[in-house]
Amino acid sequence: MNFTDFDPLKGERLQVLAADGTVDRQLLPTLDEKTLRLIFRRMLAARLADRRCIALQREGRMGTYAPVEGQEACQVGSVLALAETDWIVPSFRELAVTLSRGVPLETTLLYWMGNETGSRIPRSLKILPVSIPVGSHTLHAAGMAMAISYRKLSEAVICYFGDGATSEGDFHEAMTFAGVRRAPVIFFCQNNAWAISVPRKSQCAAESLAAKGVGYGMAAVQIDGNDPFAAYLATGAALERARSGDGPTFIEAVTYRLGPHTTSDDPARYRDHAEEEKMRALEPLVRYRRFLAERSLWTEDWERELTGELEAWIEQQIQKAEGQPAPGPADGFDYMFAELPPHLVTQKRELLAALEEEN
Amino acid sequence: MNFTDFDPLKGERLQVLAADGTVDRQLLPTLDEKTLRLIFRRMLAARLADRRCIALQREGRMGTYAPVEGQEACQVGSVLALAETDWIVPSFRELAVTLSRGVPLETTLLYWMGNETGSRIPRSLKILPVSIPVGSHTLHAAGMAMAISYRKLSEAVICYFGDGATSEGDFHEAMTFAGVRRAPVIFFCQNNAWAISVPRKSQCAAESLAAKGVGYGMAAVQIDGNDPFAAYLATGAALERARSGDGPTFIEAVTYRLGPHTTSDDPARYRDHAEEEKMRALEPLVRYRRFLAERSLWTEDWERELTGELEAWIEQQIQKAEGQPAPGPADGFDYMFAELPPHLVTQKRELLAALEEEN
Amino acid sequence: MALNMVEAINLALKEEMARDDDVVLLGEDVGREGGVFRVTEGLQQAFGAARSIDTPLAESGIVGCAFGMALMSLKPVAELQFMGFLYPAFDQIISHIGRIRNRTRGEYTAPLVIRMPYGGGIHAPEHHSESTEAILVHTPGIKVVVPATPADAHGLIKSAIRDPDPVLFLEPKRIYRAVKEEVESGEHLVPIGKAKLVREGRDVTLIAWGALVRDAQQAAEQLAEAKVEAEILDLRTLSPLDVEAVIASVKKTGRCVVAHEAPRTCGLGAELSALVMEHCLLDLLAPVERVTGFDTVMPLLKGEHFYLPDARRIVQAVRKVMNF
Amino acid sequence: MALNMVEAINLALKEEMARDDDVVLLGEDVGREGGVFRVTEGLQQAFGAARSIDTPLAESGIVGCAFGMALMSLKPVAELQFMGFLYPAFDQIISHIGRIRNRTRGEYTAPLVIRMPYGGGIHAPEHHSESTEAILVHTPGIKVVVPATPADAHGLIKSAIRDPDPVLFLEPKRIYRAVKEEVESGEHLVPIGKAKLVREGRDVTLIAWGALVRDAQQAAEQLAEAKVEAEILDLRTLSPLDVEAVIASVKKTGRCVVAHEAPRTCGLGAELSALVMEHCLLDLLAPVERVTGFDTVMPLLKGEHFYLPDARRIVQAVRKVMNF
Ligand SMILES: Cc1ncc(C[n+]2csc(CCOP(=O)(O)OP(=O)(O)O)c2C)c(N)n1
Ligand SMILES: Cc1ncc(C[n+]2csc(CCOP(=O)(O)OP(=O)(O)O)c2C)c(N)n1
Ligand SMILES: [Mg+2]
Ligand SMILES: [Mg+2]
Repeated sequence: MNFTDFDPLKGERLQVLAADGTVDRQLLPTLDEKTLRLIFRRMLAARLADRRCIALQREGRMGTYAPVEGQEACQVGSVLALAETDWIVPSFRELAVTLSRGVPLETTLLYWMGNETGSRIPRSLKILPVSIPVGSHTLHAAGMAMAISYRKLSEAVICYFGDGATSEGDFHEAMTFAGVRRAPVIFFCQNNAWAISVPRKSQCAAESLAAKGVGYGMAAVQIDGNDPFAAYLATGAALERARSGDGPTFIEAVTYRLGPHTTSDDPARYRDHAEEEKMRALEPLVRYRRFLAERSLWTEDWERELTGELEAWIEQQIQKAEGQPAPGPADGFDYMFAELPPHLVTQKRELLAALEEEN
Repeated sequence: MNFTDFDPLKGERLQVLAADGTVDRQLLPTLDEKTLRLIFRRMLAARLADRRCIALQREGRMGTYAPVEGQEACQVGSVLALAETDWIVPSFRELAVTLSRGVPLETTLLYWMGNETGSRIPRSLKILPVSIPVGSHTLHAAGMAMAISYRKLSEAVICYFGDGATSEGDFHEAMTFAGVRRAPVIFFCQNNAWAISVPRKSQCAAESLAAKGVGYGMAAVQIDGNDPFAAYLATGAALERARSGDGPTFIEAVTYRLGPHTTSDDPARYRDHAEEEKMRALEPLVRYRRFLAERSLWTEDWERELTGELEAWIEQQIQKAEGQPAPGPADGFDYMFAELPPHLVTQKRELLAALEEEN
Repeated sequence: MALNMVEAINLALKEEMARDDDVVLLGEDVGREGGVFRVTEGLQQAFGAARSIDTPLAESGIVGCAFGMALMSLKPVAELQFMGFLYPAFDQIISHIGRIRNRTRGEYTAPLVIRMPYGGGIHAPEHHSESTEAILVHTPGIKVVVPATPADAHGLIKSAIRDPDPVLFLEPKRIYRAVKEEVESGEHLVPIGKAKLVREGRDVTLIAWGALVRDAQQAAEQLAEAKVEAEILDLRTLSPLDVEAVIASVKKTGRCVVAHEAPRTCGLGAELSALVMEHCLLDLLAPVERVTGFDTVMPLLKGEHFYLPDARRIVQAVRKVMNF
Repeated sequence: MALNMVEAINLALKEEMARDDDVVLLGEDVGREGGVFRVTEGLQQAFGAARSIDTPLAESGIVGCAFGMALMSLKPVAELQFMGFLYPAFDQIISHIGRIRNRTRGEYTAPLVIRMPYGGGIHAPEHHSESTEAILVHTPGIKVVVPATPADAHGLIKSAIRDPDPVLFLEPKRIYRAVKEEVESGEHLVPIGKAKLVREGRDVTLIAWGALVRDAQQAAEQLAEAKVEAEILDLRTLSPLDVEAVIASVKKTGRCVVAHEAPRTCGLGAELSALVMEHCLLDLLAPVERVTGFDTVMPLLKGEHFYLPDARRIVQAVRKVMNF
């Protein structure tokens, strides 16, 4: 895939797998059947876990949660292109990313259940925890990539964020720093059409977000974000740029948030149901199923079996998460500094004493 | 002047008056002789006052000062295009702007002498005082333009800032807001090649800063910033856009800071004298003198006379400024709020009592 | 009308917008959606998209543009979605908004309001529960207001909008919908800068604001059973502080407990404690006690209850000052 | 070697960079120029452009990228050109840098240093003279260090670089070149968290930091002539505070005056005052006096002397506590 073939300033967009399940054979990456099925498995796993999370929230077993439904393709496709040595810097809607990277579902559940252990993701997995302040983490990705350059490693960093995030000053500074430092980082924007209730066009007057690339001297491409192959290809090409010292790349994946912004949100307040219906027809699983079926890689039975297997795994992860002890009163203090300073020793002691007294 | 004729993405730049004093007759705006001479007068006034400021600082009669030498053309040219009803939002290096708008030199001197009266510029002049935090004032310009839209006025706002300022998050947010709101504002970037010691290319990896426009859905143009006609034309065209509801425009004026960043700065630490020499040959007054002379609008005698007149005026303004009383101890309190709150009443009383006791 | 705090602020905004064309709302999701807490619900529908602006997602942009609008004599009411997202806008507040009147010697002013929900206790996600009012109180040139009841919220936001100077309006989201209260519509203004004596008592002064006023009241009731009569001051305005009210009460009671959700060190409790000592040292029967959040990160929802001050901790502190 | 504070910090940076490849400098004009105050002079020349990085002009970018570098176990030393330009970076500090160890339960840390010149008294332009250390002290999860002498600057910045947690390092620019002092090169570390007893005295404790330590010393000398013996504590670390040292001194003297340049309300003086009352109420012979900047905008250079605390005002405050 060549970035110059898809010029966002000409309104071009990379798409391999169309909504009807047909593919552009010239562009289709050569992936073996196992991998083709793995893509489906990962998208389905995210879809199922996501829905379960919403249910858990409704049942009061989890806090506010930000669903991923509709955005699975670009997440699964992009992670597939990464090496295990590449770093991932997610935002807060990346369940399909974290699962694809191998973060236990249990861990992600713990985070949304309000347990700090959910952000204690082993460093070896090379993925940062959720970042809530929109756009702020793009700078972390830029800095991490600068560190990689400094150490002359061949790793790269991919950073996920939304269309709304591109309005934040931090995004601009991250693009600027990465551009100037030629840092090996991929800015992966999931333009899911909405930032809570604000539509993409109210976020920025540019025709495409990918048009921003040129202003940072950065390769940029717009892709169909419901097409895992497009994400795979664009990410792969961006990684090549990163590894060969050509610097950062901006990818705008045009997708759609099918569910609410979070479990606290009611999309009916700001968008027509008709729009959601229209976009549902374009969603990733539908088209990917068709693609696989065409190649005899999908049957209803297989999916049913897979679903059963995944659901069992999800339940087990939920049980594990719910079985984890809640953070204790000391935890909030003990991880503030390498060594607990005197005033926190006092405050901790006072809290523990008060709790003791209470019981 | 048509923005589409000067596409920054193709490396195009608007220039009317070349360094050798020749002009592009097709582009040359029709300005009467009085105006043509006024341009010279304003540039010269700024040049002379600027040098006097540096001298004042060296003599300990003024605080740190940010010289404008080299950037007079784009400042004078752009203000010439404005109506008196248009608002100006300067940065801190806009002596030629403030003089062109009619801000008394005395006032500007007072500011750099460290007297708050220097920021008390009558509202009727429609120009904000100096803004030191780089880039932060671009948002004020955007907001002011939003207010103008809201009130359905035909005014516009022009905001001046440097190449370095384009790296700040606030600049990005200002461009974003103005773009989306189609606010009548002109972002006028004086790319003077340096942000203190940091060269333009270390600020951003894009070929031109004007390339940023497309990422905000905004008309953008790069102009020769040492050519007052280019500034006049681009600003005029941008104003037309603003007044007809087409929204903001980004102008990158490529110029050069011939002097130090401020009186505290020593450019020899970071750039070759040879570069300065080279750029001096391109500076605005030299070429504009040639242009006027060609039309028999300039003679040495005329300039000598003008210089004498301006120097006398500058001295008189300095005397006025130095004759102004320093801010008193109460002033710092009395302007904090419309009504002085009790704790400030107390603090003010204590200060005044202590000063009394001292004498 | 009996209204909760969300409805009361909504009513006040509506009234002020009807009264004065210069009042313009802006912020993330304030328009069509009516704000994530519904505080601006229906106002875009009533006054149009030009007066209730859905902005791009950028806090410095919201506040910096609001400032620009205020320079043009509009009266913008900006919303920050949560106090946890105030910080990108802080530079505009400390470097420009709080300074403009002083630095231009009154030629320009910033008659704007910045509203934001703040505080913990609703099991919100990370970054959604903090209270950093002390940072704002330390910032010269701005006023900081926190209502604790629907009626006060209504009267205070109206005063804030009409104030010729910038007002940061912190809304204790824990009690957004906690109670309904009779709210007088129309010209019902609560003055900025005046604390409210919520309860009279002779033994100890409890100082609180926002959601913790209710905890202070609960504590006072428990204490009353033990024959300790607590006086409660709801500060309402955190900057400028109603020092006079604080002094008068502590001079009477001789004891003082301050409660806030924010971290202890350099919190507003420290300032109140210092003020009390400066003005009432000889009246003090015990050191001022501070019941505060800890100097730690605010825990996620499962640990929130360890962090937040409550009636129990206030009672404990009162016991301490009573037995000093 | 006799060095001034600029030279002492420069030496320390050089030593730490030589000792540890992970130490990387970044900021506006830190590289080729060596910083506008020359603190990083010669370091790019000595260690290369990859280790002393001239960044784009964007403070959140500098600090956010430094954080990213720290997540990868580098030890970035970021410079903000002036404290007045800290605020765009404040969100990165409060929302990320101060939280990462806690929220990841130690899996990730931020071993970085953010240096910045601060304070008034050099007739600098607008926005270049403020002191807002209290905002940082109120922020959980970071350390705040301020040297008052060249030797301490050298030893403290080295400790800051080696500290496993983030350190905000505030450099009192008024005394950058005020004095030369013998500085031990090499493994001369000054511990973070420990105040320094600069002068012993029995009558009153003067607490100061940064440039005001010198004013406190001048005040003490004047007071000594009037037979008032002041004890001076240079805090050196503002967060975490050396509460023990403060208590020990005030318990001895019974009187306390705190001096800082920052605005009075919610300044660090309030915290110290509150702490003193909490721990030493019965030892106190007078309320703690605060000698501070006013709750106003810092004036431009012609009015700076009205604003800044000095020896005269400290003496006045001491008189007040002596005659309470
Ligand atoms: C700095 C900041 N401001 C506001 C918010 C509240 N908020 C959370 S998500 C969100 C919208 C994000 O939109 P987008 O970037 O498009 O991502 P999406 O939610 O669509 O995945 C907002 C406003 C926040 N978390 N951080
Ligand atoms: C937010 C902020 N950061 C840093 C500074 C210090 N500073 C003042 S001017 C300047 C360089 C500005 O460069 P540019 O925008 O190109 O304008 P120029 O000085 O060249 O006119 C810097 C770093 C500042 N004033 N504000
Ligand atoms: Mg979105
Ligand atoms: Mg410049």
